Amino acid sequence: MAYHLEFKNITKTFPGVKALDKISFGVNTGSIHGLVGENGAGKSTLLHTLSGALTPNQGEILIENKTMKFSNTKDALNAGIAVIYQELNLVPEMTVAENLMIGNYPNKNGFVDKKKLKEKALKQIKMLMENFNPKTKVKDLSIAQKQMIEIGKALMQDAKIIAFDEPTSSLSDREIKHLFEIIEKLKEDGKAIIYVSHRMEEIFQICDSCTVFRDGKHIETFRDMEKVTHDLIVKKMVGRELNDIYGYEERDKGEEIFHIENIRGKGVKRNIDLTVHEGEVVGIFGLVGAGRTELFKLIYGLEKIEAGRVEVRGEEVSLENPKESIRNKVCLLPEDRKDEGIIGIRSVSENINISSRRHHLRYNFFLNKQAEKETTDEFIENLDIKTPSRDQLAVNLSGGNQQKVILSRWLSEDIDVFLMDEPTRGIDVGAKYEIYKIMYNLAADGKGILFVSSDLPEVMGVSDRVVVMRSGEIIGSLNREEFTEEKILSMALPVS
Amino acid sequence: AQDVKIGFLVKQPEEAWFQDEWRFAEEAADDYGFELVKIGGTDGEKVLSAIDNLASQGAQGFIICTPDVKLGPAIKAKADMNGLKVMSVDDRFVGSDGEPMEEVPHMGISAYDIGQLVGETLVEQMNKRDWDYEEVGYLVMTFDQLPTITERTQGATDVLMENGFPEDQVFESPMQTLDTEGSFNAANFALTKHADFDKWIVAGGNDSSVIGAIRALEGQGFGAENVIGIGINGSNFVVNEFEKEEETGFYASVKLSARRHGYETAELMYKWIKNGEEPPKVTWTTGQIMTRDNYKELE
Amino acid sequence: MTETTKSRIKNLYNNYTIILIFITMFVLLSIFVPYFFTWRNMVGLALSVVTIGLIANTMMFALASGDFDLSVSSTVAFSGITTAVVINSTGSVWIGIITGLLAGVLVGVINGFSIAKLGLNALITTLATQMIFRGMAFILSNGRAVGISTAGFFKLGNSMILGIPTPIIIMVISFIIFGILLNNTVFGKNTLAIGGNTKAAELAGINVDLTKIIIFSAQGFMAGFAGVILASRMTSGQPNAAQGLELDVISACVLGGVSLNGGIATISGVVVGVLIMGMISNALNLLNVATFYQYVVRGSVLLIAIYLDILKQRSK
Amino acid sequence: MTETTKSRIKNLYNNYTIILIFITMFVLLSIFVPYFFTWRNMVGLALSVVTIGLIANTMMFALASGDFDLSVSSTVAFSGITTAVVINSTGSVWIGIITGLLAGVLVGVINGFSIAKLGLNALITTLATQMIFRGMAFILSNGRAVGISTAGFFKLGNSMILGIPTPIIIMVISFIIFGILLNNTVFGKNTLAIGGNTKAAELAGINVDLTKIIIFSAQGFMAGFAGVILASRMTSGQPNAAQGLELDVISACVLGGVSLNGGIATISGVVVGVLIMGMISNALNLLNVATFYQYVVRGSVLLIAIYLDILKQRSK
Ligand SMILES: Nc1ncnc2c1ncn2[C@@H]1O[C@H](COP(=O)(O)OP(=O)(O)OP(=O)(O)O)[C@@H](O)[C@H]1O
Ligand SMILES: Nc1ncnc2c1ncn2[C@@H]1O[C@H](COP(=O)(O)OP(=O)(O)OP(=O)(O)O)[C@@H](O)[C@H]1O
Ligand SMILES: O[C@@H]1[C@@H](O)[C@@H](O)CO[C@H]1O
Ligand SMILES: [Mg+2]
Ligand SMILES: [Mg+2]
Repeated sequence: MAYHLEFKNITKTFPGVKALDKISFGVNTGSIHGLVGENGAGKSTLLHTLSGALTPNQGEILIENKTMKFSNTKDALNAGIAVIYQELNLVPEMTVAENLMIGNYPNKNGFVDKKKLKEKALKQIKMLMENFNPKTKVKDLSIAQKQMIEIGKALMQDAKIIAFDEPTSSLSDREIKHLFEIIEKLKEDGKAIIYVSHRMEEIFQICDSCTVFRDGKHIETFRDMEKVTHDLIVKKMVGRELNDIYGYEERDKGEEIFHIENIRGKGVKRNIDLTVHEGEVVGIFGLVGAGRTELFKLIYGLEKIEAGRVEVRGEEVSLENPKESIRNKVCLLPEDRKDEGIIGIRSVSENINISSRRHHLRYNFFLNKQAEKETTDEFIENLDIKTPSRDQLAVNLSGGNQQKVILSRWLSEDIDVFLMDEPTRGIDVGAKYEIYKIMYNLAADGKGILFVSSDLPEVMGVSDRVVVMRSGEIIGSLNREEFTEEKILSMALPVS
Repeated sequence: AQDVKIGFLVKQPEEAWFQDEWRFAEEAADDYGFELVKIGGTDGEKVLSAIDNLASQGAQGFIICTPDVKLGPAIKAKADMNGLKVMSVDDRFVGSDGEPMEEVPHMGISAYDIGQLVGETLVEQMNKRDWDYEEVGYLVMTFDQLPTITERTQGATDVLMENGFPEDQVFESPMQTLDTEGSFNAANFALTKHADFDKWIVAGGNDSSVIGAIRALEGQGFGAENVIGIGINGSNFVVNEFEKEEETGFYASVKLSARRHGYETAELMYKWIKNGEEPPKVTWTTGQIMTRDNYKELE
Repeated sequence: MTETTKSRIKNLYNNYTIILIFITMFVLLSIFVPYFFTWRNMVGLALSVVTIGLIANTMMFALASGDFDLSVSSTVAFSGITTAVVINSTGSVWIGIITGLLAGVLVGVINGFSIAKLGLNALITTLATQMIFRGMAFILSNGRAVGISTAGFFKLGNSMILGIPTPIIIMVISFIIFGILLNNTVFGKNTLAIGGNTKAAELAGINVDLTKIIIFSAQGFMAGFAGVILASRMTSGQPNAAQGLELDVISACVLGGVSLNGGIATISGVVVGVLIMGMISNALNLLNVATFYQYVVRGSVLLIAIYLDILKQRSK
Repeated sequence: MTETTKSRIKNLYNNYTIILIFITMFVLLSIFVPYFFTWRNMVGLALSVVTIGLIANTMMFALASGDFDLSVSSTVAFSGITTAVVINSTGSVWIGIITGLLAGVLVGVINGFSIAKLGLNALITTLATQMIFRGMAFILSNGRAVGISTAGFFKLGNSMILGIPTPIIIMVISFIIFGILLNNTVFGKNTLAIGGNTKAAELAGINVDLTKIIIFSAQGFMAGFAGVILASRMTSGQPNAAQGLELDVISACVLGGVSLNGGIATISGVVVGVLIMGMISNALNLLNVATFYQYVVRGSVLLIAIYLDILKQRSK
């Protein structure tokens, strides 16, 4: 049987990495084809070859049995291919409307037709079920909103083949629901759709077929989702059995380790009292814009605190800036990995040692390069970071592996309180499982963990206690034995 | 009657020479009670806007040392358009036909003549010291980017050749910048290539382009007894050299009369405006050799 | 005051601080500096920024696309000399002007091609072409100004239209054209997109290389044009002309809010930036401030202007 | 050849193309240019790059942290003048030198504070301080070279150590110190991290503002130091010294692989960049190339060098 879109023996190598190894599979029109695999399995790389952003070393892409040659993205766009990339590719200083139609402005003889631009933008925004002003600058939007623009931009192309690379990793439930409605409609319109996600339930919810990658190789394509189970796919992805991915472990609660009281500041209004004990994993749940990220930024010293106090191990500390916070053994894993987490053009090793290197200086001044190497190698090994070498530039790692690098940064020094903002965003099941294990181990060592997640099952699966935020305030807190999905949601949803 | 206001535009306001001209012009302003407006015009465009600026503030005339003599017609036209009297100082305007613009009064020094004075003094000193020309290397610190400088160095070189100085001992050393460091580096190349001379003479377009070469020579162990360097302008550099306890290879400088160029031009312009007395078409001033012995009197 | 008026004023304030700074400066200078606010001086002021102004148009595009151009100063000299030499040898004003403009475009094409196609660093490339074409100007002219004998050529720079010198009219028209180009055309939007996020622009199918080559060629053209006008005003081509001009032009743009990192530019900002630079020099000369102190004052005013401009971003 | 040796050579080639370009140039010049490879010329060459070399050290840090410094040229002049004036008025060489260095640091602190704390644009800020301190140098010296009468001061610039002029020794030591600072200290790594991603560096606990202030102060110090040495070599402080130097220094750094966007720098690259710049001038002069053609050749060599360097990135 011939497919609308077909990959044949696609191979792509980077220095030291075989990102794709003879990948072959096909996608039908009017269907949604899932693509799953661990971080670094090669999913995004495949989509880059599809969009003409990368040229494969070998193999070919066929549309309707015709071999396509894309030497740049323009060729692919002209062939009716639209890709929503995993990373945002927006121009922050330009407006929503301009971003939606970038590279493709309605014009008369080169003059932009501003009226038409606005009309088309409004139509598209409506289609996305959003309600922002087309004249808003993209830099003023939240991540979720930016993601929706990214999606809208690709859909403006009116393509026949549409690929989504982890579109939901920064969306809230509301937007996810909208997105799925849109995708279903595209399917009805006869588009061929590729859908990449680490969220297994999504794959089952919307996909008609699905392909599993591991280490750049095609493992298996399932043509009928009715006939596969969640566990089977996970097994194919990670190469081993993984039953309960949360693997929650009971722990003893120790002394109070972190306490905040009456914190107020940008985006955080009132009732912010919160205590974390040694050995405790506390999840913070809330809808987008609830102020969770801003709360973390306040207590980490990135934004100015207007009022309130912070205590670490019973002592009041002033967390004026991140440096102070780290000295007081509080660290933050930022939500925005690319812009706030990694230093892309520096190596894995430098990214890991950036803060902890001060603990093993020679003569209190010179770097101890041997120690830094050892630290790096230890974490590459322990956290299973996929990188050809410790000198690889961080920007070349897959998203999940970048997250592990940032985690290693803090694990390599003695930190008591971990603030983790969406620590598993964009991370594969296997790695998620490992990150949960790291969280439990840290807790078992007597550390305190405060983590934000928009993934309700995850929050419930991992936390000892869940704190719910809504529009800048803490609504309440529920212990593990008390919480249910309904209770948490009812606290998080706006009161009408 | 309206107060007299006179502009004084110079091409290199940072240079000591022009500072002096300005200072002396200021004296004339005090003596005669007119207002002097000093503006730097480092290139053609700046000069043209400076003239506009003068016109705006109601000046009646200006004196100018132009950054390029070929700007003459443009400056003259601009002045006429604005109803300003104009007089050139130091460097004389050249018309589009390549001839000096007689219609603009001028007080100046002939660059080539000054250079010749440098050459004559070098010859005189070599003879006085009984130097054998065959043992002497001649460093000419050239700077082709500025025509006046080229004329000066050419003047010096021509005199030497006329007096039988061997042509193959003339070492042109092009400077990349017209300051001491530029001169230092340029001289070093010549010294590297011609390490076999016992004695050196140095000429350049101004004082700083000779001083750098003197420093480079000192670096190779040449001092007052086997170097004769002669600069132009008689600026502070020279005074500093002469005030050093030990003699250096910097023997002399051609002292130009900044007083005459500054004071007299301003005076002439004032009288022209006030009484309608036209200045003489051209006045040539001369340079004087300034050495350790006479520098105090010449100040 | 209604809410919207308030917010409109606030918006105006936020986006146009530099314009407000300009207006304030202008009013203060008009009041306190004698002769400043006279017709004659206004014309003189405008004439004094013609070269910077013409080139700032395209420099704005170069900066907006995330690049840099240091070669403009030499281009002005090179095309001025070329024009002069060609007019003198052919006797034709038109052939001279066209050759001069082509000389400018040549520099621009070399820059654009090297930067876009060969991927060379813009700073070094344009510094290199700055040297090369300053050298060419010297070689062509043998280091001396080249006087032009065909008087017809001087009209371009010295005639008047409705009592306003032609160069000023040309500058104003150029601001309008490039303003429209930036705000109302696909080309302008693409330029801003490239500067704002090159990768996003590329992925969206914008021909980044071609856009850059066009920008640099236009830059060369405008610098060449400025060179021709300057030669006409000075009735000669000058090999030493416009030295150091590139930093003045870039400063004017940055002062006008153009981001050195690309992606942000407005024509109104650039116009105001150019005017502020010219106004400072003008007022200092009218006030007869001594040359040495002019350096200090000009530097300080520049500092204060960007400081006031940053305050707005704080207040946001 | 074993695999590892091969890959090592390949690695060497990839990371150090500019060094290979330098070595090739050096060998060719030694063979073909008379007097080039002589002891005397080597010393002359090294001396000619002392000022650029000293300042390139800290410029490398400024660029690595993502900033820019145009004020160094004026700092050289300002501190040279200050030293001369103070030595003449106090009679003490030491007080003079220290005041000169402090003058340099003053400029650096002003730059650093304005950029880090007030958040001003680095290009405009340092262009403004460039003007201000050039003006200060003129004012302090009244526009004239300030001769120094205390002969003891001349030792710094004119003495020899083991047959090598002291300034060269100082430059070499400075390369070693700043090389170690960049590669082997937290400060160096923090600088690169800030240039790589300022926000991420801040979140990782780096005090960004302080680091920047230190970098600019060090820059001021080194420019001041270069000014003091220059004054000693020339036996006077000169108000118009070092004009245009800033672009030479930045070019040397960029040629040596320092990224203008920050985050990437190596000391070996910078050393080689400085030497290439010096070598080109040196060889052209030895070859007696006419001044005007030197501009063209220097520009072209610069272009070719960065082109060869980019070829490696293509081959990767
Ligand atoms: N530009 C590059 N240079 C070097 N290696 C790269 C580059 N881009 C990707 N890689 C490597 O190729 C492999 C595949 O990466 P890819 O981004 O396709 O993974 P992915 O399946 O999308 O992972 P994730 O789920 O984390 O997004 C990884 O090992 C990655 O480190
Ligand atoms: N509906 C909205 N419209 C405009 N801006 C919003 C909206 N929701 C959130 N924001 C902005 O986006 C940012 C999101 O807030 P914050 O990140 O603190 O929320 P969060 O609870 O962490 O949500 P997220 O899941 O996005 O991380 C804030 O700056 C907020 O002002
Ligand atoms: O440039 C020179 C200047 O240095 C002074 O000597 C006077 O004449 C000018 O031509
Ligand atoms: Mg991916
Ligand atoms: Mg958040």
